[in-house]
Amino acid sequence: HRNASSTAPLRLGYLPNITHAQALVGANEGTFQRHLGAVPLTLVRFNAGPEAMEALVAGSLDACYVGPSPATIAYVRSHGMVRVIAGAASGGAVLVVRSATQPSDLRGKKLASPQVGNTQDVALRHWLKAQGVEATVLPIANADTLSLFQRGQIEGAWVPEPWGARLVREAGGRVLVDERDLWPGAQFPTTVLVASEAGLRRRRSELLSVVRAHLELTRRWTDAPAAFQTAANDAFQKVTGRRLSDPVLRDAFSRLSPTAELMLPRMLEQAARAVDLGYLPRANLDGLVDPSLLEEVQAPKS
Amino acid sequence: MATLLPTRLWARLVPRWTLEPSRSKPGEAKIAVREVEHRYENKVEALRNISLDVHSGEFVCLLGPSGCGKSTLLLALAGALPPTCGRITIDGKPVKGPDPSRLLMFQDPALFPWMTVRQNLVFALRSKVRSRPRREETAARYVKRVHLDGFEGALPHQLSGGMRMRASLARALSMDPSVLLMDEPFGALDAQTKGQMQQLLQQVWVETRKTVVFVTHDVREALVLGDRVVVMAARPGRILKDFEVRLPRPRDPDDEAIVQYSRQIREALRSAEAPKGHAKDASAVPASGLSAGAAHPVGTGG
Amino acid sequence: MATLLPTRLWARLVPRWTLEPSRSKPGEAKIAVREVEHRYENKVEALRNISLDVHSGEFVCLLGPSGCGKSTLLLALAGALPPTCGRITIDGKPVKGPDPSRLLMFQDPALFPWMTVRQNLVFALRSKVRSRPRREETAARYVKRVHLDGFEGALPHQLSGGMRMRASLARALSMDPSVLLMDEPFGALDAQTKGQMQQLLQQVWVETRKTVVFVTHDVREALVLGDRVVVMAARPGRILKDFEVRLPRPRDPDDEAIVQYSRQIREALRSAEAPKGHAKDASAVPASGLSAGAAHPVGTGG
Amino acid sequence: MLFPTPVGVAESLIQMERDGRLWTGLGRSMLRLGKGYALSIVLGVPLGIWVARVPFLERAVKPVVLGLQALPSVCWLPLAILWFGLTEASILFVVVMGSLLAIAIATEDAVRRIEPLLLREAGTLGVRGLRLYAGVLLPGALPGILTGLKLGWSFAWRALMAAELIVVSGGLGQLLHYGRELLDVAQVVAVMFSIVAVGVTVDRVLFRAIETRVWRRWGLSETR
Amino acid sequence: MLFPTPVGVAESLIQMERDGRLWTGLGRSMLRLGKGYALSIVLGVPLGIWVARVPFLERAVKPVVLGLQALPSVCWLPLAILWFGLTEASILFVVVMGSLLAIAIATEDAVRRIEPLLLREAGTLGVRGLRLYAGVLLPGALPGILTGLKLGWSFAWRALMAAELIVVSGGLGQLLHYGRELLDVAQVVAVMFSIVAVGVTVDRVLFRAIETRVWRRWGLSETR
Ligand SMILES: Nc1ncnc2c1ncn2[C@@H]1O[C@H](COP(=O)(O)OP(=O)(O)OP(=O)(O)O)[C@@H](O)[C@H]1O
Ligand SMILES: Nc1ncnc2c1ncn2[C@@H]1O[C@H](COP(=O)(O)OP(=O)(O)OP(=O)(O)O)[C@@H](O)[C@H]1O
Ligand SMILES: [Mg+2]
Ligand SMILES: [Mg+2]
Repeated sequence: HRNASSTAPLRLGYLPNITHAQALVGANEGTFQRHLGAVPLTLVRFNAGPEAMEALVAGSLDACYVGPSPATIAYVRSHGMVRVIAGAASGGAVLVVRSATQPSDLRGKKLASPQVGNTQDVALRHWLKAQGVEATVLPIANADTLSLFQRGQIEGAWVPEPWGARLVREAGGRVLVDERDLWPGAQFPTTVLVASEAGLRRRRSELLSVVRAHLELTRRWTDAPAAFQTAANDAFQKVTGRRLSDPVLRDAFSRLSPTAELMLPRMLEQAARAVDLGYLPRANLDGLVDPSLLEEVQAPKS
Repeated sequence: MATLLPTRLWARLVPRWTLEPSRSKPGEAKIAVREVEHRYENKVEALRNISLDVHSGEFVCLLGPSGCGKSTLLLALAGALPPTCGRITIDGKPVKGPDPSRLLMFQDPALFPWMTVRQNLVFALRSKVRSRPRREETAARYVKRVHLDGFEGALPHQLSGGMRMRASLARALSMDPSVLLMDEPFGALDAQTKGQMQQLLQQVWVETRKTVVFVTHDVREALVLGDRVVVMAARPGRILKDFEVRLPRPRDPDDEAIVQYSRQIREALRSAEAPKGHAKDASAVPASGLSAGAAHPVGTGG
Repeated sequence: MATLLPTRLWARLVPRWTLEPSRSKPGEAKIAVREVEHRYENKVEALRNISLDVHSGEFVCLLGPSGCGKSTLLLALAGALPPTCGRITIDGKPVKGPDPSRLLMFQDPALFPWMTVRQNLVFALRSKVRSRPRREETAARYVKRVHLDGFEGALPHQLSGGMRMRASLARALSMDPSVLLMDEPFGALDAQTKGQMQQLLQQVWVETRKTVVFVTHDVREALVLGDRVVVMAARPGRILKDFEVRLPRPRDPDDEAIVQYSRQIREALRSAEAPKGHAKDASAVPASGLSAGAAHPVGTGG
Repeated sequence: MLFPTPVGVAESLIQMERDGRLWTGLGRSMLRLGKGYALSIVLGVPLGIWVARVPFLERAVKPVVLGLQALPSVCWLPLAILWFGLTEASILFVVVMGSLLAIAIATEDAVRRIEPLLLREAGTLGVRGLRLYAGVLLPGALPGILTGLKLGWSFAWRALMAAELIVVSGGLGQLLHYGRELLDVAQVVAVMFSIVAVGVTVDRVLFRAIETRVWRRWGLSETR
Repeated sequence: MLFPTPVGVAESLIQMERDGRLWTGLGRSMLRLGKGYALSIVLGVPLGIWVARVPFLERAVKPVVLGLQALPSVCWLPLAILWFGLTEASILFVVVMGSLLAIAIATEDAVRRIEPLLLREAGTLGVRGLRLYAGVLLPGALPGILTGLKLGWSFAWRALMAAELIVVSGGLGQLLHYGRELLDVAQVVAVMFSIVAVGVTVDRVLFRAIETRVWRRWGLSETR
């Protein structure tokens, strides 16, 4: 497909979470396709970030919405085969617990995170370490987390939205930690847009179209949050077959904000945490971010 | 008077010996077989109208060509096969099912291969002798009786065929059965070992005076071992003759008397087969050393 | 002149026959064995100083006790075993490696069990005969020659031992080898089948006049089949005598002449073994019918 | 605990049959299995024959094959996913690794057990090259190879189910997984029944029939 | 594609050895395996003997056992999770289902193959009840049971690895899973090596030693 790059579809991945709202809406409403024009688009859904990164590294994906931790891990492990090209969302991660009222109540309890090495997993483990609390962290798929939480088999879970809101509304959980409170300015990257290094070399123009679409969606979200929430819920229903109830939707979006900013320092901080947890070897992260596309698209048209 | 002289000398003095039919003995028989008949499901008449008394301490040999029902009769005595007709009592009690007081021995020594010789005896003795030291002591005694001392710790597969047979004999004797039933036990041994086993059995029997019913189709073996030789014929299986062997022990298969007796028995067998014309299925029965036409009778102890 | 009279009659007229040593024939030999010696790795001197000429169309029998190197010599002729010393040529060319023009046959018919008789022949013929119909036709012809017509479609395991041997012979003949090497091919057959196979082989040989080297330790077999009987002795393996058998065919193993000849050969064998005292390892060699001490020589065709 | 009722299981089975999920899943699984298994045979049988015939390969390849055989094939999955992503190729890879080695090992063993007389006979008859491989070595080893194929099948089947449960992407494994996710114990048990049915059918019907035919043709006793 | 370098794998192995993850994981896996396998033996051997001795059980239980044997044991996992949750019990259950049936089937077969002469002899010697089971049937079937135990072990091992990859909770399977999630191909391969090492050790060293001893004691030829 190397020489037929004009007809080969561009492959874009995302997770069916509210934290990937731009992807949900863009996929549902054809925003990406519109910007790509004649270039066909293949949208691929993943259950968790690391899986998506595997696909990106294995060459079956060109770009992807993902959390910053998997992106960083993939960058290091693949020796630079992925690049972060834009930010997408900030916030939207909470620790929901059944009964604990303070961190020390979690001592010796079972807590869930979506997947080893994903953004919430790093955040949870780092937080536990910082609090000096020893607890068992189990990587459990979000859907399982809900049922295990309901049945009382886990004490709590550090999850992205809408799962945090669902744990609260549908399983009677309490938000013990809103991750925004842990970062200065309540800003930290939750979702970023990454592209494969090979894609950046061979399909730069199509990736620029994707970034354009991404920026358009981000703007919509910023400008008209309520309408965008509804659009996101429509897309969510189409993908998962289930519609989020209004309270859950509002709750989820209340902790989440759109941003195309790359927030490199915060990402480096997150990477340092991953190194600290033994998920990553210490490595040079100079090439992790490639702001050139964002700059090119945002540059005032001449 | 005859028994006062050594057999060999006697044989030379009286050149022509003849066997005499058994006389009925006083007292109640140990084993009483009354008009027993047996038909297998395939309609083969294995036994017809068999009546036989065996007295306590007698050594009776059942002799006959292949297929004359020797094994069938022995199985019936052991209680392993209920005859279709007739009655069998031992010590006045009807035989019902197998019982350790009537041990059956076959060509195959049937030792438990994972136990040493000693363990084979001790294991069998467990149901008879309660105390462990007494079991060990009994086992050692019988191992010695069959001249296997030094091989107590050997496994069956480390022994020769003759030694295995001796171990099996020791095990049977150690159970102190009131009747010992043996079905061609030495049939699979080579000529020399067979001779040794016959000597051993004679010696052991002289010491213990068990009631023994011993099946063979080796005429000399029957004459060396038996107090009585019951000659049977086939189709239907029946008793032809019941001879008494009055020779001193230990007997030697090459004694002049035994050679003469065996000639007499062979004639009896031949006369039983020759005139009767209904040997239609003779070819179905494997040729036996006892059949009339064989050039070299096999029944000469080797 | 002798050959004009029927053998039996002749034997009666001239009561004492003696075999004569082979005379060297004119012309170049088909098979020429020159001062061949062979030692196995274990230092056994299987052949010492063997020289032998076999002319085209001759039927030569190698006769000798077990272990005299018959098989070794045959394997050397077949090219399956390079002798340690000496030279073997066939049609003037030195023997190097096996070749379908010199077929070797063993006791075991070595038919491919998953092929029918016909398929076995056709498969072998594939390397010789290009056209498929000609292969089928050749196969059918040779199956007929060994009187196996009607069994073309039978699988080897559905045939008797003799029939299998015939199928194997048909396969070998169908390959039209210039030399046929046979190592005790009838050694595993019962007496009757063996006799039939000898008759068949004679008949086939008379028709085809192949050069045959036939190993046996059955004296009568050698005399019935061979134009020449080469008598060998063991330790070291060497040629003792080379007799010519001038008797008309078909020959019968019970001919007076053959009986007398075999007596003569047996004497030769005995005299070769008896005086020499170095039979130290005699016990290691299985007793053979040809050894001097045996009461009943086995080598009488049964 | 959630217990399935026989009626519930039957209903679930009928439901899945009606809406086609059962057949789609079954078809998908069998297609994967078929591809992977065929690949295993195509690679494993020649590999086994070569290892048996070439002394160098025996020294170099056999220890590796025997060692890898000790690795549960599902353990290849993480590596496969790193290489191929969560794709069909990963599942196929695991299925192949599951059965390839078992087939190769059994084939090697079977070739070694071929009656040496037959090989010598083939040599004297001038059978060489491809004819030797296709006409003598392969059929000569066939009964043993069949045993290996059966074992390989069972490994491939196990590997496939494990892989489908982990990489949830169609197939019976996915139906099983979804049953669990939806807490639908009837569906879980119904799918398990279907899996048993497939396993029993292939093993008892297909392989039994082939084995019986081969054993009869080869003239081997059928005491197994 | 991510390819491991030998140095990277060695480093990863040393790293995991140093920080104790390898030993913790290995210990956890072996403990689970040990528990599940022991349970399988304790249940499977008597079950096999009973099925062989009681005609009713043969008719009623054997077809079920043979059918379930066709079910890859990992397929029990969804059901186990529904029953026991994502707990140790689920993994144990799968391990037991993996090996129990193989052990029971091999035991049944082995008991049936006991020399009938020995059974008759035991009968005439008056050996009955527990003495018959423990003194004759069990040792008489032991060589065959051992074969079953070996097979059962390999199934248990495979089931455990699959279960640990799905229910990520300690053990070598988790190390493998984490290696994959963190895209650490060196760790994945290092753990695979460890798994091979365990497999080869148990199979070639432990079972080989036991088998050799039993076969020698039982006086069986060691041609296998
Ligand atoms: N289980 C059986 N079923 C049917 N017929 C049998 C059975 N056992 C023996 N027979 C037949 O009963 C007849 C007597 O058999 P039996 O074994 O008692 O003879 P035998 O005298 O012991 O012979 P042998 O010397 O060969 O052991 C024979 O014709 C035999 O074929
Ligand atoms: N492969 C071998 N390695 C070592 N020694 C061998 C080998 N084959 C045969 N011999 C020895 O070489 C000698 C000749 O053996 P050969 O097989 O040629 O005898 P033979 O005449 O064919 O005997 P037989 O009649 O028993 O077949 C014997 O002493 C034998 O022990
Ligand atoms: Mg009998
Ligand atoms: Mg030979």
